[in-house]
Order: sequence, then structure tokens, then C-alpha cells
Amino acid sequence: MQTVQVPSTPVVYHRQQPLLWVGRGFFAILGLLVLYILGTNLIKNPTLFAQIFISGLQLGFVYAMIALGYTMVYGIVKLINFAHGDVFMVGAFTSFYAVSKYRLHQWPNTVFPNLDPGIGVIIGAITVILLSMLVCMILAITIERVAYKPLRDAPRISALITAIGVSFFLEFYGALNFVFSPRFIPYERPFEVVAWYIKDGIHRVLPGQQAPENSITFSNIFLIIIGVSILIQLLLQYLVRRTKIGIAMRACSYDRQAARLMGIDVDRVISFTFAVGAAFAGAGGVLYAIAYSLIWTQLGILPGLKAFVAAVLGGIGSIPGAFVGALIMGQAEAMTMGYISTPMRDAVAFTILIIVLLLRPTGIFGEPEKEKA
Amino acid sequence: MEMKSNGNKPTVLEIRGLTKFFGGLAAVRNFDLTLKQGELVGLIGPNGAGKTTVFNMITGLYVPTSGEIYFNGTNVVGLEPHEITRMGIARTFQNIRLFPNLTVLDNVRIAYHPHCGYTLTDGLLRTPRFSAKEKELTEQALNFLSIFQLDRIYNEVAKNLPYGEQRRVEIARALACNPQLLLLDEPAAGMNPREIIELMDLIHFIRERFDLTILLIEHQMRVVMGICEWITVMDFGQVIARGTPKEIQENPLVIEAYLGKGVTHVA
Amino acid sequence: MELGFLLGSLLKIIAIIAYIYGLMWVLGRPSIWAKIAGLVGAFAVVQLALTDINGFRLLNNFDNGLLFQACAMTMVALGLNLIYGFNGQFSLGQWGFYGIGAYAAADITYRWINGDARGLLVLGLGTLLGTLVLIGINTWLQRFRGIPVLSSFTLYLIGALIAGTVAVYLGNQLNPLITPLLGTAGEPGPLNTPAVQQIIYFLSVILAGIFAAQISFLFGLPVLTLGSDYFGIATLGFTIVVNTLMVNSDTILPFPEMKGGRGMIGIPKLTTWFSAFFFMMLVIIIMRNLIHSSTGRSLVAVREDEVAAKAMGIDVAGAKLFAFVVGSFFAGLGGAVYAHYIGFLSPGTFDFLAGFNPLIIVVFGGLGSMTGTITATFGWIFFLEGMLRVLLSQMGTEAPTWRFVLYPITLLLLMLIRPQGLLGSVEWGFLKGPQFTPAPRSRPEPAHESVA
Amino acid sequence: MRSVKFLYVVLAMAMILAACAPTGGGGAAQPKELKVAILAPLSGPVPTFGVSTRDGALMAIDEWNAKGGVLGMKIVPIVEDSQCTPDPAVNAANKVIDQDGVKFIIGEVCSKASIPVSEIANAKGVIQISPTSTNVNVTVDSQGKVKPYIFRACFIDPFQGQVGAKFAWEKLGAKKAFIMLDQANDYVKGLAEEFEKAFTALGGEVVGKATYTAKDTDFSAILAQVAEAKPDVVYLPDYYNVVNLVTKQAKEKGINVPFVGGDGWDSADLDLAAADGGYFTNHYSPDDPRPEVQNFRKAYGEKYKDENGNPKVPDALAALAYDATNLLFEAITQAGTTDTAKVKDALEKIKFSGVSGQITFDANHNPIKSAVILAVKDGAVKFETVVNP
Amino acid sequence: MLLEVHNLNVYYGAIHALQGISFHVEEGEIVTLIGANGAGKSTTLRTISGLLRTRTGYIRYKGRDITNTPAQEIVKMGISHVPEGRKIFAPLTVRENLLMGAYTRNDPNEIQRTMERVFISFPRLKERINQLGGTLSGGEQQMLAMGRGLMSRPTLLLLDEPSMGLSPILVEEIFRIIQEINQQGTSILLVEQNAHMALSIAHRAYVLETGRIVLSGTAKEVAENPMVKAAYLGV
Repeated sequence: MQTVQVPSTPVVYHRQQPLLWVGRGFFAILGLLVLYILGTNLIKNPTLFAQIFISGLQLGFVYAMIALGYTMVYGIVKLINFAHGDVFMVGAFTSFYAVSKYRLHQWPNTVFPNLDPGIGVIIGAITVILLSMLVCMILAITIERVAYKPLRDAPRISALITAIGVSFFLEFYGALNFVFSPRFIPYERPFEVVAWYIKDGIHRVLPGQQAPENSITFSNIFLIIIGVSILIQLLLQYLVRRTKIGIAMRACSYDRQAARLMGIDVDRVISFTFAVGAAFAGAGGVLYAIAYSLIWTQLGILPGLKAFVAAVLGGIGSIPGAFVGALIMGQAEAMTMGYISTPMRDAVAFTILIIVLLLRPTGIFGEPEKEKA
Repeated sequence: MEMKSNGNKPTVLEIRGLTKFFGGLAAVRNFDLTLKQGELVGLIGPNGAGKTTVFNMITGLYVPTSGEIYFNGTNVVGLEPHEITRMGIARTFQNIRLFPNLTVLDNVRIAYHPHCGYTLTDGLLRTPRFSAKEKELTEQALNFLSIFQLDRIYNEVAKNLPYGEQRRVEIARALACNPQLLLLDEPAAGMNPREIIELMDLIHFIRERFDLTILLIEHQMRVVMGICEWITVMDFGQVIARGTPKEIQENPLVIEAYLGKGVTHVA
Repeated sequence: MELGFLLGSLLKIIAIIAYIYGLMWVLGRPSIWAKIAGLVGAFAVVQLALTDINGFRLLNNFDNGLLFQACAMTMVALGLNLIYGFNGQFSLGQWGFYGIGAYAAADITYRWINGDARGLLVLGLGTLLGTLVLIGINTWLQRFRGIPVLSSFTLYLIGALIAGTVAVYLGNQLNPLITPLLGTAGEPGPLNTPAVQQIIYFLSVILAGIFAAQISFLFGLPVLTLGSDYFGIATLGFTIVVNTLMVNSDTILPFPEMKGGRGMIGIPKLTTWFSAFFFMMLVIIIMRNLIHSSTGRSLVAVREDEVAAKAMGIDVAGAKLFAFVVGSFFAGLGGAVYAHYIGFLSPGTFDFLAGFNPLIIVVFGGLGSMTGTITATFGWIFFLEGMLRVLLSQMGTEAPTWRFVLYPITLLLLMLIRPQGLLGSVEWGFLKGPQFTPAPRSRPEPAHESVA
Repeated sequence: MRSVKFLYVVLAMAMILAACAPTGGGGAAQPKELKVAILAPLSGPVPTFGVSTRDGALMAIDEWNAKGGVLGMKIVPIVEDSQCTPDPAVNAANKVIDQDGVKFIIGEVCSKASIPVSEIANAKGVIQISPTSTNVNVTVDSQGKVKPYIFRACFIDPFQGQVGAKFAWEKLGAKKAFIMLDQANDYVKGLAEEFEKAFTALGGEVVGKATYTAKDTDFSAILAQVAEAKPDVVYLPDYYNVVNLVTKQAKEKGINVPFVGGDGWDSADLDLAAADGGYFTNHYSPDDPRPEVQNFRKAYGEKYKDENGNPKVPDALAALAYDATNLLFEAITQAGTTDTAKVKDALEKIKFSGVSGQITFDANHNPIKSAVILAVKDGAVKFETVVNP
Repeated sequence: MLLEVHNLNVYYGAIHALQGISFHVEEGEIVTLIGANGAGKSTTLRTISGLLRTRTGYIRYKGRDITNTPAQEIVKMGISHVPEGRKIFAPLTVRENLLMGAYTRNDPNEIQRTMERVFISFPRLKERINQLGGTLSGGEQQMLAMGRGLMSRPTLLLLDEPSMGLSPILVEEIFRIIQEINQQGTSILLVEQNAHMALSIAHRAYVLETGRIVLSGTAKEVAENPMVKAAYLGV
């Protein structure tokens, strides 16, 4: 629809909506209640609040890594890729085998014995992450080719059902004894976790010692997760804004037909999108495994779901939206765990989602739906 | 075509100061229009001039930013689309919007829904009233379709029909709503010249038979100039001219903004 | 050996589908007597097969259990098909309403047999008052034009909460009048005979359905305004929230007898083949009559094109809400029947992952096909729980782990081969719409000859 | 046309009759075979527990078969996937009872699956021994009456909770306890509730209670509360997977309060470094020199290898499934018949020495056996003390 | 012959959209297809550019059979399709839109040079180079769509309804640019509802009606045909 730019601010008549205050008042009361709970707790014990905030951040940044894949895939093929959480799981398992079985993280020190062990560990860990990313990419491309591509012109729901199927398959095929085994496997970290506390400056928590009272602790894992997550976000922004394939991705997600007319091989771009999303999920999987040091074949279900919800919260299809949504989800969960009760956290997370959607029907960063008729 | 004098007929539709903004952009500004009983009025203008937006506001799909729409003296602004339809305004769409997977018969029967004559309970219990009314409804729908020569294809799925028949089904469906005012959005779009002639006849025919007031958006000058009694020309969301077809054809403003220099000499 | 079992199981699935076809065919006869005879016959055949005659039973307990599960699941899946297949609203919340129905009905009968009538009284009064209050608020809101959805939602919510509180109060007041007649579980009173229990059970199933419907009305009112995928996620959230509340039913919610995550035990196993068949047929008949009425056509119109439906005078928001509420009502009935079959409820059953099952069934059977949903439900249960279970346990001790590996592969293959579902939009016999063969008519004046 | 359709319907009805016959007939067990069903959650939320249980039970069966079977009958195991969820468990139970004619069931692992199974089994006079379902209502119905055919091989919730509380109060000298529990897991919830009751009865104070769910991996918010509450002991009666996560994160946060838990901790996959300084109540000590224990560990390791080819170390689930199966065969041998009514009587009177200790059954069919307290210290699990019931 | 289309039959499901269409485009020509909405004009273009598949018939480009070749291959061969309704990428900037037009080409310097040349034809695009496509006015969007089409340096440009929704003044400008592009050596296949304008710049014309070509000839002949006058030019 062609419209005309109006130079001066137009006079807009607000049509009187009867009883508008009832709905607004209801949500305002809800909001005030949440603020009250958080506020009193902040005043009562600021360090505890900060501690919970930090754990919320860590959770949020992990979700962000997975949510990016969801949001990119949804943006381009409008598919809720339920298997994404399981790709994340495969990433964690790949790194487990690389580390525990093949000692891949030690290769720099084995090959170059003179290398400083610190640097060796860093290079080794990066190798492990890269390997997991690669495996996840290949897996995602395979899944896309086998399960989604043949259904591209079928009703959207068919692809959703196959996505659920692929997800089940990865979880339960992985649980077979000769694949990953169904066990909860303790995960050997490629490097050790070091914690610090903040009280009159930053100090290291020595092994076996407790951080002093009223201090805020954080670990190198926390820093790495935040670092990698932000790095991935920047990388993705660069990819999408500056590179040819990135621009093509955006073009495809806006209008696939027009993209084909530009000579863009849409199928390849879609595969690429799946691969990029999976690579980030793979990196997320490794960091997740390092952080919590325990892996099993169903570890992807819940982070996957949460990350997806985060993507919807932020406005699915929007990359910054996924990031912001993930951080909000992380905080919502941590705050619920800290101040209400842990089992309620899913309920609270989804309640927040529903309320946000009611107030902004396409999520925080979502573009409003197109005009009808 | 002789001109009818509608001076003393009652006003069916009166639009005053209708304005619609999308974001900061004005799609329609200060649009006025008055339709009297039995008139056939054309609304023309370049694509994007805001014609369809006016239709959407009349039928309640968009809520106007400001302005009033009186239908038979009632302000319909703020009413739900279905309420407006039930008051007696029906429409067709620029890009045909049939119910694609339903049969022609069902497409028409859906339009009868608001006055189907039985309640949900009747339907659930399959009371005699349900059977009787449903039979009546179907008979009525088939009769109706036969007027448009669609009765033979009553059992075809709408999406499989050729373009011209889809148009006719859409008009038939709109009329099945039992309207007093009919809004036609580019009914001739995509029709070949022969079909256009049939369409013009059809519009005349339904207007007489159903005692309709018709507001018509159309690009085919042949249709507009041929059947409309009055024409309103829009450009950039505003009315730039009104008058009889003859007046419009000679209006220099219209020629410049819409018809172009070419049109006059071809005509 | 395995081949024999494979053939046997396959034959069983085919026989069930033939049974459904036969039932639908005989119900589709025009004569009312044929319908009744068919219904009674279909009931009797299975009842006979379930009866122990001289130690021989055609259908053993295993088949019996699968049958009941399939009946309950049919109700749930038909409800979802109404919401998604016919009305076009992608809902993942069906499982939550199933759970609500199960717990609500179980609570009524559990309390009743343990000498407490409050379950029935409170829920009965609550649904009654709730309906009255919702209708009252609705009538009052009719006076306003363009009222925001969130405001009407808030008003309905407040109304429902007040109705609920009043119902609890009244229920507690009335309870002492009835309790003495109930006796205790050990010494049943005059109102606790098996016959009365069956009546209470039927009441509880209906009440559970209505209760689920009311919840779905409150939830659906604001959430149905969301776009399709967003609606799906919000309803998924609903299922998860309901599950969380079930886990905390004894801590956050005041229902110690539900025992939270430990699971509710001691629910009387009152479901018989008669009640399962009765409620399933009830749902099928309601749904079939609804779909082939004018209201049903308006629901389908909303799926086909919302804007055009609005222009045809259909209240789109109302139609969506209506389909959602009726679908949830069916889910509630299904849950109630299930609860009294299994006799034990655990929040684990109502996990959101299991909530994908009705969706898978509906898509498998074909969106917008009742026949497809019914056959797919029976086929799915008898394939996954029947055939795979029987076959794999024949193949050694390691094989059962493969069950959930084979299942997704089957899912994938079927979806790739038939993305539109097994039966597309085909309907059998009874489920077909009324057919009209138009009488040849004299053609009224053709359009363009009358003018010109 | 119409008659053709009618014919079809008749045919269909006939086919139902035909179809049910081959699989529906069931049939009694062959005299030379003893069928035993193992119901385990091989898929669903906790497949690992199912695999351990199945392996433990199968090992017992193999050993008995190697010895020539029970009463001269070869034991045929029938493994079913019951998913730790009521409906599949019920289907599995119905299937093994009615289709396969099984009269003895080992399983299910999860109480929420065992309870509905127990009702079916009890009604049919089929003996069910659940290795690991701790919920009281597995063996006792909602009216408080014992289900005659249902037994279990594990402690019930109250016992371990009380033992844990007593140990924390007396041996650790704890005055303030913090309880972490999973609301949705009845095993955890039961232990936690009993611990709380017993600990406060002894005079202790529960300074905090935090709940989580089984799918959680991040416990930092709860651990922040723990650090805040400064308890003397944290009671965490969950399975080793959760224990691994919690204790590791606690160590990383510098929380050095001793953790105390239940038999769920017992696993080769317990992270010994993380759980260092913790204690748990258990059925037996791995250091126990009793031959039952040592032979079982050795045989299990020989039979089952992990993905690296190293011998697997049995966890509590495998040990209990092994014991439950042995209990069953022992009782059948003692009864001298496979008549379940007689076998159940034998079970009620049995004195059995299994991996998890000396077992006798109380009136509610719960095993009476002594509990040991084990300590996780210096990368090993060490025997601490014995607590008798 | 640059492009030869022979006996094209295209179906949308059960609808027979093109019923045996044959025509050709010579090097350096502007050829126009005129006809009502739904006559099959856009379908023809979409079939040529590989978005739709034909059941029978063939399409030859520079003597090579390109029937049912994927769209991206066709762009590489030098056929560029400017779709109906412009279909610019609204969330991309003008520069990014143009870069997408040059997707099949790899040399950045060459692309830069082409972009400069496009800016000569469409100076307004240069002014708005960093603006988002969606914020452009209708005329500018049409210019962007055409500029984007030129970025692949096509020998044949398929233009679908370039005048749609534009004011008469803009329409004239667009048609002037079309002629300019043609004079620089690009052949053009033009689909237009504004038959008057189309016929005024085209060399040859075909008239489509419900999936069939009912009339063909030089633009002048077609414009003077009484049937065309009545149906497409008449008032």
C-alpha cells in the first residue's frame, strides 16, 4: 500500500475505549507486585540479589546461544525446529568424547611439549569447541535435507511433526547402549573451574574454602560463557549485516521467491542457516557441559524449550530479540528460583511469556504482523 | 444510459471526515461520501490511493483514526465487522477471498449463517427444525446459485474454479448476506473483455433484483464509465474530484493524476 | 514366531479400523432403528468380546486397557481436531485440559467414596454459578462497543473467582447434609452403593468437562487474539503451567488428596466399556452434528479465511473461542474417563512432551477429518502400545529399548510419504455431511438477458 | 451396492474375531519354563534407571539358569518398557499378565508407575516385587490395607529419612539443616519429609527448604540461599545425577557444608570429588567383605561393560533389582511351587541374605534390613557406621 | 533469437494457467505482453525465470534449452526478472538490495562499477543508499527493483508491471528509463497492464487472454487492432 509521508504530526483522535482501565489496572497491579517482591528482596539482601542476578545472567547467556538457532531457522523457513535442543545435546556429547576418550584438549601440549600449559589448554579447549560446532553443523544439515526439505511445500504442520520425530529419534537413539548410553555421565572438563569473590576487591576462592559472608562469587566458566555468547552474537551480527550470505539470509527470510529471482540458491542459504544455528548450539552444548559437568541424552529438551520461549519472547525471527529474550528468561527463572520457588519457575516463565505476548503480540522486537485485506 | 434522479431518496451511507493513519502515514485523509438509496457509485484512483482502506473502514476491518460512518443513520464506527455485515453491508475483495477448500454451496451457505433460522441446540440435537431449515437453506442457496449460473458447479471446491467463476461466486456469496449496500472491490480485475461485459450486466441485474446500493472500486474505465452514476476520484488518500462519468473524464486534475494524457485521446 | 505376531497385530489394527468403518456405516443409515441397532450391536460385540465365558475371553485385559485408552484419547484428539483441524487454531494446550478433566473428576469420586460430598457440591455449584456469572458478564459487556479484550478478560476472571469462592462456601455449608448418607470407605452408606457411584461417576465426567471448558474460556479469551504460532506457544505454556500446578497440588493448591508429585491413588476404577463407549460416541455425535450445522460451517470458514469470514457476518473471535471451549470440553471428558480407568493420576502423565501425542494423531489422521482422527487414535495406540510392545518383547531383552527409536522413524516416514495425513479430509458414512441431491429446477432468468 | 457393504461389515466383525484369536489367547506358562516379567523404564525420562534395573534382574536370572533354573524350570525373562509413566506401565503389566501369562513381575522402578501396576497385579494374584519404588502406597492401598501380592526390596521413605536425621544430629552434631528436594519425585519428597520430621523431633532446626525439578541443571540460586542460611548440614536425598550437579556447584561456590543423602547416591557415576565430605544412607557398603556383595560386583562387571569396555560398577538400582529377583526365586524354591498364593506366603516368611543385606518383610511387605552410613572421602566411598531398624 | 518460448503449458494444481504459449524476443528488442489480470502474463515470466515448471514445451535462450532450469542458474545466464509488486527486500538497505541483485557475481570491483552505472540511471537511489528499502516511496521502490535487476548485468530483462501503483508522472519516467536501458543493449520483455504506455515504447507486442496468445504483431499493429482498442485501451 502506498501512502504519503505527512510532514507535520497528525492530529490523532483517540477513540474512547470503554473499561480500558480494567485490563490495564489488572496488569499494573501484577507488575507492581513483582516489583515489590524484587524490591524488598534487593533492599533486604543486596549481595544475595546480586548472586541470583549473576546466575540468571549465566543461564540467560546459555539460552541465548540456543535461541539464536531457533530464531534464525524460524525466520527463514517458519519452522519451530524442535530438534534444535537435541543438536545442542549432540554438541555436548561430541566434546565429551573428544575430551575423555581422545584427549583432544591436550593436543597442543602433546605436540608442542614446550608450550605453556595455560596457552595449551586454551588452544585445546577452542579445538574441542570447534570440533563440536562442526559435528553439529553436519548433523543439522543432514536433518534439514532428510526431514525438512522434502516437506518445504507441504503444510507447515507436517514439518513440525517431523521435527518432533527427529527430536525423539536423537534422544532415544542416543540412549541406546552402543551410541551414547542412557547414563548420566560425569563430564570431565578440559580445564578447571576457578571461582572468585567480590568483597573489597576481587579475590580468588581457594579450593576447599568458602567465600566470606556477604560476598558475590563468580567463576571463570561464567566469564567464558558470557564472553563466548557475546562473541557469537557479535559474529552473527557481522555475518548477517556485512557478508553476502548473511544479507542473502535476511533476503530469503523476507521473501524467498524474490530471493530466488536474484539468483540466490535458497536451499543452500537455508542449509547454511541451519548449519550456523547448529554451530552456535554446539558451542553452547560444550559450554553447558563444562559448566554443569554432567551430560545425558535428554539434556537438550528443557534448555531447548526455554531457549525457544526466549526467542518467542524477544520476537521470533529477530536476532537481538532472541538475545534480549534469553536474558529476560534467565533472570525470570533465577529470580523465581531465588525468591518464589523453583518448581514454579516454568510456570512463571510461561506466564511472563503469555503476558508479554498479550501486550505485544509479536514479542518484544517482533515486527507487527502485516495488514490484512 | 439514462440518469436516474435520486434527489429525494433516503441516504444509505454517509461518511464524514474519515481519516486513517498507519504509523505516521496517512492512507486516507478527510474522506467524505454520501450514498443514496439505489445509487451505483464508482470509486477510482491510482493503486495505493486508499480506496481499499476506505472499504476496510466501512466494513469494520480497520478502525478509523477519526471520522464517522453512518449507515442508515447509525454510526457504525467501532462495531465489529460481523455486526456491520449483519446490519446490511456486504463486500467482495480485490484479490478474491473465497473459502478455498469448501464447495461453492458451502461458501454461500456460510453467508446465510447469521440468519440460518435454527439455534446451535437444534443443530446438536438434529431437531426437525434443523432438518427443515437446513433443507430450506440449501434450496435457497441453490436457487441463488442458479441466478448466477453456478448451480451446476455447486459441489466443486472453490479453489479449483476458473478465475471468472470465482469472481461470480464471490459476488453471489456477498449477496447471500442479504445486504442493502454492496461494496465491490475491483470486480472486473483479471477478466477478459467478454467476461467484463457479462459482469456489467450482472451488476445491473443484481442491483435491480435485490434493490441494492452499490459502491464500486474499479480500474477498468469501461466498467466505471459505463455503469456508474456518480464517480469519486481519490489520490494520495484524498478526494480530488467527484461528478458524473462525463465530468470526471473531462476533469483536468483527474487526467493529470490518474487517467493520464493518453486516456483522453484513446477514448 | 515374530512374523506371526506381526501379522496378528496388523490384523488386529485392521479389524479395529473395519469395526470403526462398520459402525460409521451403520450409523449413517437413514433409518433411526438401524442407527440404534447398530449402536447397540457395536457396543454388544465388544462387550461380549470382553466378557469371560468359561475362562475364555476374546479380548484380554491388555486389549481392554488399550481400548479404554484409545477411547479417552479419541475424545481428546477429536477436540483438538475441532480446534486445529476445523477451526485452524494451532493449540498445544489440549493436554492441559485433559489433565484438568482427569483431576477434577477424580477428586469428585475419590471424595465421594471416602465420605465427602464437597467435591461434587463445590464443582457442581461452581460450574453452575460460573456459567451463570460468565453469561451475566457477557450480557453486561454487550452494552459496550469495542471493549478491549484484556479488560473483559479481567472482568470474567474476577467474576469466575467470585463464583468459585461462593461455590466453595456453599459447598462446605451443604456438605453436612449429605455426608452422613455416604458413610466411609470401610462402611459405605446408602449413597455409596455401586449404582449410585456410577451415577456420581457420570456426573463427575460431565462436570469435569464443563470445568475444563470454563477454564479454557478464561484462558482462550485473551490468548486467542494471538497469531497462530504465538497462540501455539502460549497454549504449550498453559500445559506446562497446569503440570506445575499438579506437581504442587498439595502445597500450592489446597488438595492434599492429590498428593502432588507422588500421584493421586485410590480413584475408584469406575470406567466400564459402557461408559467409555457412551462418552466416546457422545463426543463423536456432538462433533459430527456440530460440524455439519451452520455453526460448524462458520468454524470452518474461520479456518479458511478470517477476513472473508468477518465480511460474511461471522463473529470470528467468538467462533474461535467457541471451538476452543468445545474442544477443551471434549478433552475434559476424555481426561475424566481416563482417570477412572487407570485409577491413579500422576503429573508425569500430563507432561508437555506427551502433549504432542494428540497433535501427532490429529495430523496423522488428516486435519479436518473426524474419521482420520478416530482411526489414527486407535491405530496409533494399537501400533505403539500394542504391536511394537508385543513384537519387541519377542525379540529379546535388549529390543524394548528400540521402541522409541522405531516410533520416530515411523513418524518420519509416514509424514514424508503422506504429509496431508492418512485420510486427508475423507469422512466415512455417519460422519459425512448430509448429502443434498438438488432436484432439477426450472432455471430462473439468466443474469444478462434480463437487462440490456 | 448396499449388500456389498453389508457383507463387508459382517466380514469386518468376523475379522475381529479372527484377529484376536492368535494373540489374544494368552495361554498358561509352559511347565518347563518360568516366565518372569521385568518392567523397567527403558525410555521416558529416566532410561538409565531402567537399564540398570533390567541388567541387575537379568543377571540374577542368568545365574539361576546357570544353576539349572528354579524348580527345574528354565527362567524366561520378558522385558517391557514401562517408561516410568502410568499408562505405558499399565499396558506393559496387562500385556505380560494377560498376553504372556506371567505370574511374577519385577518392577517398576518409579513409584508412579509401580502403584497402578501393583493394583492390577494384586487383583490378578500376580506377585510383584518392586526393586526401588519407595512410596508407601506401592504395597499398601489407599485404605491402609496391605496388598497381599506386592512386595518391595528397598527401604520405604520414612526409614531412610529418619536414619539420615539421626545421623546428622548425633554423629555430625548438626543443629541447623537445609533441605533440598524435588517436589515431583516422590522418592525424594518422601525422604525429605521424613528427614524434616525426624530432625525437628530431635530438636534440630530446618533453616531452609528449597525445591527444584529433576530437569534442573543450575542450582546456583538455591545454593545462594544455602550460603545465606548457613546450615550445618544439607539434606539432599536425590539420585546421583542431581547430587553430582549440586555438590559440584556447591564446591565451586565454596560451600563446604556436608551433604547427606540416601541410597540414590550409590552409583559408579557419583562424582566422588564433588561429593567429597558427604554421607549417605545405603543398603550395603561396597567395601562389605560379604561374598554376596563382592561376587555381585565382580560378576556384574564381567557381564556388563561401559562404552569404553571397562567393567561397569553396579549402582543401587542394579543391586536392588538383583536382590528383588533373587528374593523371588528363593521364595519360589522355598515354596516348592509356582502357585503365587504359596509363593507370597513364602515371601512373607523369608529370611534372605542379599547384596543389600539381610532381608525380612514386615507386615506391610516392606523389607526390614539394616542401613549403613557411607562417607565420601578422598575419592572413595567408605563405610562409616551401621544403623539398625 | 535471444529467447524463444514454445508451446508452454503451466498448471497451478488443477488450473491450466498457460495453454500453449509461444513467442520470441530478438536481441535488442522491447517486447510486451499485454492482457488482463489473470491472463497468464506474470505466469509466463515466472516460468521463464525458473520459479514455475512447465509440463510441456520448451524455453530456449541464446539457442540453449533452459526449460525447468533452477532460478539461480537462469540469473547467471543473464536473464533478470523484476517481479510484479516490486518485491524489494524491505528490511534491507538500498545498497544491500542492490548487492543481492549482484548475488551471482563475485568480483567486488565489477559490482561496484555496475552499481555506479545503476546510479547514473537512478540518481535517486544514490541519495538513499543507506535507507531501508521499506521506507522508500512507491516510485523509488520500483527504481530500486529495476536497479537491482540490472545489477546482474542481464542481457534480457523481464519487467512485470513496472507502472503498477505509480503516478502518471512517475510512470513516464520509468518508461523513459526502460527505453534508456534498452538503448544500452539490454533486451526487454515487458508485462504491463497499462497497455497504452507499453505499446508506445515496445517494438513488438503479444496479447494474452486466459492463458493463450490471441494476437501478436508490431506494437503499432496491435495498438490499432480494434479488439485491443476496445478491451485494453478503450474508455
